Amino acid sequence: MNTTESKLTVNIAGIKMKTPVMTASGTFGFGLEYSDFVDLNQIGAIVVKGTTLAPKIGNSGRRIAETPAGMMNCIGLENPGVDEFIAKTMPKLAAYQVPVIVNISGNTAEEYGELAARLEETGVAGLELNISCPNVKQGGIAFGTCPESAGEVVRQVKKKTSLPVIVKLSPNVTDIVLMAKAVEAAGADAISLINTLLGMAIDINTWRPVLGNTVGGLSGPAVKPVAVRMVWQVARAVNVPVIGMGGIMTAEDALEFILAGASTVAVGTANFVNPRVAVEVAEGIENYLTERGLQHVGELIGKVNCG
Amino acid sequence: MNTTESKLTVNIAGIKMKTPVMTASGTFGFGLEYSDFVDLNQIGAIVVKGTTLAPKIGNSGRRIAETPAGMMNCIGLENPGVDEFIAKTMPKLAAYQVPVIVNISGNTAEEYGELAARLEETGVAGLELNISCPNVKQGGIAFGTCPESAGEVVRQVKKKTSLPVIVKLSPNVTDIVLMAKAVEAAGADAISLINTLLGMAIDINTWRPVLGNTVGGLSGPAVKPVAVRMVWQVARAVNVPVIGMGGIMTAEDALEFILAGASTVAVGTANFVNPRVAVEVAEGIENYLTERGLQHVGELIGKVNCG
Amino acid sequence: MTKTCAAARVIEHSLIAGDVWKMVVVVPEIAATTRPGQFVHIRLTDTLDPLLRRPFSIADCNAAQGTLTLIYRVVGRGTALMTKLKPGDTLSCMGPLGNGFDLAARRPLLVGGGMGLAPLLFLARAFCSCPATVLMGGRNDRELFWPELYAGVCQNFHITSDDGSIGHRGFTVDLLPELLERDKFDIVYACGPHAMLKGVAAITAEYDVPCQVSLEDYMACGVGACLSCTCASTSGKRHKVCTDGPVFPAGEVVW
Amino acid sequence: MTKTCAAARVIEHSLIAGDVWKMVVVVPEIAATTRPGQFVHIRLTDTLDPLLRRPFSIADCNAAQGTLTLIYRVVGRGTALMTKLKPGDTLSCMGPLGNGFDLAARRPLLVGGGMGLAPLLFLARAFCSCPATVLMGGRNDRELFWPELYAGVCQNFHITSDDGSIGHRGFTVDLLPELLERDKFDIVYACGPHAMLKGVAAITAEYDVPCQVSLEDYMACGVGACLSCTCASTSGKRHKVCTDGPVFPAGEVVW
Ligand SMILES: Cc1cc2nc3c(=O)[nH]c(=O)nc-3n(C[C@H](O)[C@H](O)[C@H](O)COP(=O)(O)OP(=O)(O)OC[C@H]3O[C@@H](n4cnc5c(N)ncnc54)[C@H](O)[C@@H]3O)c2cc1C
Ligand SMILES: Cc1cc2nc3c(=O)[nH]c(=O)nc-3n(C[C@H](O)[C@H](O)[C@H](O)COP(=O)(O)OP(=O)(O)OC[C@H]3O[C@@H](n4cnc5c(N)ncnc54)[C@H](O)[C@@H]3O)c2cc1C
Ligand SMILES: Cc1cc2nc3c(=O)[nH]c(=O)nc-3n(C[C@H](O)[C@H](O)[C@H](O)COP(=O)(O)O)c2cc1C
Ligand SMILES: Cc1cc2nc3c(=O)[nH]c(=O)nc-3n(C[C@H](O)[C@H](O)[C@H](O)COP(=O)(O)O)c2cc1C
Ligand code: FES
Ligand code: FES
Repeated sequence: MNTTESKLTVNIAGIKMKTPVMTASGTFGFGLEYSDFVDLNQIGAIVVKGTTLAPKIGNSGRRIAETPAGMMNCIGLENPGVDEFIAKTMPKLAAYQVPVIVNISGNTAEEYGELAARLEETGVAGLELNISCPNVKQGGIAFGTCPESAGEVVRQVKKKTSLPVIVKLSPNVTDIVLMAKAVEAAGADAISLINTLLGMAIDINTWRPVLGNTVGGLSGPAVKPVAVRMVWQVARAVNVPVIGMGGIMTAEDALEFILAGASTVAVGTANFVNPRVAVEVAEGIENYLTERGLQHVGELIGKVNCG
Repeated sequence: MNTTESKLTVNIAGIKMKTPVMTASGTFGFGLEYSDFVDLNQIGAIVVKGTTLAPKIGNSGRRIAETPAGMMNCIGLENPGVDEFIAKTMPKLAAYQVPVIVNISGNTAEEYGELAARLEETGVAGLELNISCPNVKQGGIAFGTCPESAGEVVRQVKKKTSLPVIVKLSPNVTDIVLMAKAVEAAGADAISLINTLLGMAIDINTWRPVLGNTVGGLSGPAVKPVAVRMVWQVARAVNVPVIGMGGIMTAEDALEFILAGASTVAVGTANFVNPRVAVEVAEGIENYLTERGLQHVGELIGKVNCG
Repeated sequence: MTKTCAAARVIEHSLIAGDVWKMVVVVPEIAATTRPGQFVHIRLTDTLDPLLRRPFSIADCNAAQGTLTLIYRVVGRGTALMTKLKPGDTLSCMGPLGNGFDLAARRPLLVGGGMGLAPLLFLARAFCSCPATVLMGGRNDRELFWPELYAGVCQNFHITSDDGSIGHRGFTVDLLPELLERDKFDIVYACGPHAMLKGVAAITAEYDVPCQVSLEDYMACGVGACLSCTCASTSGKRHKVCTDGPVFPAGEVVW
Repeated sequence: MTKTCAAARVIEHSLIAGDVWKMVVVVPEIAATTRPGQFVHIRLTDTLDPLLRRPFSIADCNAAQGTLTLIYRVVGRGTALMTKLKPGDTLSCMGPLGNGFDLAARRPLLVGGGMGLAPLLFLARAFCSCPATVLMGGRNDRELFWPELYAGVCQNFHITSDDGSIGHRGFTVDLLPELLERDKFDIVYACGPHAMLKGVAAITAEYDVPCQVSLEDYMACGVGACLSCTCASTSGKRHKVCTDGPVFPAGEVVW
């Protein structure tokens, strides 16, 4: 291991990453779509598109809308189902050394457990439980706003898997710390946040919602202040590592999350703008460490001084 | 009354306004600060800076930070106190015909009642209860996230005043409809939303929060999708009029809120960017009505078709 | 065919009609492998507003000179900002994206409406040995610039306009049956408004002529990763307009 | 003295040193009533990022020609964007804002550090009949452009630099006691970094010379409405830097 690697190498809940910069679920496909643009092996970890037991066709109508310094989406978890992912996609990803984390969604706590069971021994490095998708009617966000149901999802999954379990929280709650503590108590190995904020846009010419699903999830730089605040609140309150995301476009943005308490970060919407962003953010973090004579990114985690 | 006026004239909970465009509390001072730039009489209503019983000096340290398509503030309700407002400011505002609404904050439900009592018979057109300020330690947002306490604040105020009572909701909640219904049941005459989203920014050079109060309230175009969504949810759920705000910069933005269900709108952060924005937004709404052959802005309220 | 993200330098940029601009950029990495029907996804500014890239068809490509031509209409904030670019300025360009047209044709008919004529221009040039016939439609004679742009490329034009101010009055599809009856086209390529494409698909099906349509959709990533542009296909399989398309056999599209 | 918000047209714009630019704009409505020490609040672009206006001191004003001069250092995104403005471009300008300096002086000493020398330049010009003495400080000789800018306005310079590469080595305040002893100044005007102003305030108090300081703070509205720039004063009253200031009697500031 050379010094470059050691400055950035991190280990989150047993998932070893070359850099602390991951890609956020739903914004980087299965990674392969971006392989022409960026060396996937230089990415900390790829979190693949939200996956469900049965294939899903997602929402109809328009699925994205640009907003000031952000975007909204209502993809609605379109995905080919976990079995096709295991049979067709995972073998291709296995050609890379990058850890693959599967983001899973179910309608019931048991479905999450079942998904976890199927993904055991498939070469994936970890699971991310999406209990916070605003774009599906059943499940999803309901689990993400109720501490008890969220805990139950985590327990069902932990029963069925030996993989590290990351729980992804919704920002659409009054008390994010309550949610974080509930999933930690239920056995979460790490917590990722934030998922998208629930938003809406209306076309003033047609008097109809811009998005096919009426509402959608807001992401991108616009939400960064909310995300940094929640990462800060949660990181102080729990003992498991926190994966920070929400509007990261640059290394400076990522450093804010790390100082707030994130052990690693994920880039989402930024991939659409700059397909090399995950690697460039990692490079920027490394430069920052070098300029300040710091040995390891870990020296920054949670170091914001609010005194 | 000429036709121009009649297209835009609205009456919210007994407050008669020349246009449906108000200024949001804390972003237009006491109105007088902007009198060089804009004819205050052409504004629907001026909601003055958050006012408390005793004078407050607000938070120390840096109080604002720009964010992508938005800003954060942690003013901390600096104000000269309600008595000085009544003695010194209100007489000056009385020289104008514009309705003046006082935004009030207390540490206890009783303090809100006391504030309301003092503002009776002072010439103000209405009260806006700020139960959602994220920038003060006591009270404020606590009332804004708990339906019972919010209801209690409203009841205390209604006991003490004959003025129309608008309740301003915080967006930092899981279920905005629950909050809206609670304050409606307690007697609110109108509901305004949204106040700011709680956010944070960190200076990566000093490793300290950018804002003096660590966290601050996010406003501006960045939050518009969240605001439109909440106005839409609330307007469908309550019978009292809704005042929509959050990121409005243009007439098009305002029309989104009105189609979502807002009876009037308020411009906040936009005043800092364009001191004439309240009047220009009203003009833009009027043009929109004229172009479409509509007689009155009321024909647009809540007309978004999500079918 | 490797996709890249590269800096493109503007060398020509001018208003060619009402609100339509033509821009030529130098970006050899992309021009080297671009085929008709493909598109680029461009980032206009460094600011965060507007945030997303914008997709534009490649209206012409000169691999030797490393240039791409875009022809675009100003419709919103992104395209309005685009008009401010001056020769020498650079923009970020991802491409070549999408599948492109299948060029195996001997007697092609190109049917285009509005800005749909942009990708067909590059396609028409690809058929220099077996010149293409073009059926073009627009709202009125202010869209007259298209015949001029096509003039150097092919000879057989048929023009329609909604108001009759140029060519035949009516929609593009009104003229299509006549053309298909008169000539033995072995393929129809179509690009334009959804309603037009739907009409072309129906008529070509009726006349049993193969037809390829180029679709548009709202796109975030442009590379198949975000699923904002997917659509159902007659085969039941889900299609991504950005990678499985934008060109599809008309019969595979669920209209 | 009415404040307005008007379009200002750039007529001159150039880099005058490392990262410092000088911009001259025509905005007669504002130039007509501007006094030294006041500032303008400008909007750079129409996009929503950056969103807020940026405050800049008026470094010179010519009411007859309707021009204002701004001298600014590139420190962040807003000022970086500002450098792209070309003659003929317009920006939105609110002004004149703030109170300005009290000009009742017969032997003024101007003490400026870094960009604090911008407003003092306009002030120095106002004292043409009783020429001002200027004590200027900067980090190094790369800030040498200030003496040049002041050359046409006043004769008495004293220069310090942190590294001694120009003038006296040391901070501005190190030289101040000597100057105050040597000459009988009836007022000191100071603008620059907080630490410098604090030092100047202490020394002038010691020598019992009246002193006015010009402060900076983060500003949203610039007109006293948002309370982002308020500070405590020795009188107990709360001050707004944008309207009660930016110029304050040094004795009123809580350092
Ligand atoms: C594959 C493809 C090829 C295209 N080729 C051309 C071309 O050659 N010439 C041309 O003039 N236009 C073309 N378009 C349409 C062009 O992308 C839009 O006009 C442009 O994105 C509008 O951007 P704006 O910022 O001006 O509009 P805004 O309305 O401000 O855009 C807001 C958002 O909506 C998206 N959007 C708006 N209109 C469209 C649209 N019609 N299709 C897809 N996304 C849209 C934007 O990309 C952006 O994300 C093409 C679209 C696609 C998908
Ligand atoms: C009354 C007044 C007069 C000024 N006069 C001058 C001048 O003549 N020349 C000059 O070079 N600079 C001057 N400044 C400072 C100037 O306003 C900032 O350098 C500028 O706003 C930075 O903008 P930015 O977008 O480049 O920086 P960013 O860091 O991107 O700005 C982010 C936010 O912080 C604010 N900000 C950053 N630095 C400062 C600062 N030092 N003071 C106040 N707000 C700041 C910006 O206005 C913006 O809201 C003055 C400031 C004030 C308050
Ligand atoms: C188009 C799109 C699709 C997304 N799909 C998922 C998903 O399937 N599962 C999930 O947990 N989060 C999903 N997200 C949320 C992101 O993973 C991320 O939490 C959010 O976008 C905030 O990060 P950003 O601002 O960097 O994009 C999606 C986001 C976008 C923009
Ligand atoms: C500087 C500033 C001060 C504010 N002060 C108050 C206040 O005193 N009381 C209140 O209810 N809301 C206050 N707000 C919130 C605004 O009234 C408004 O609800 C919010 O900013 C969203 O609207 P906008 O995005 O148009 O600014 C303040 C907002 C800003 C930016
Ligand atoms: S645009 Fe992202 S999948 Fe097509
Ligand atoms: S900047 Fe708003 S009060 Fe001074």
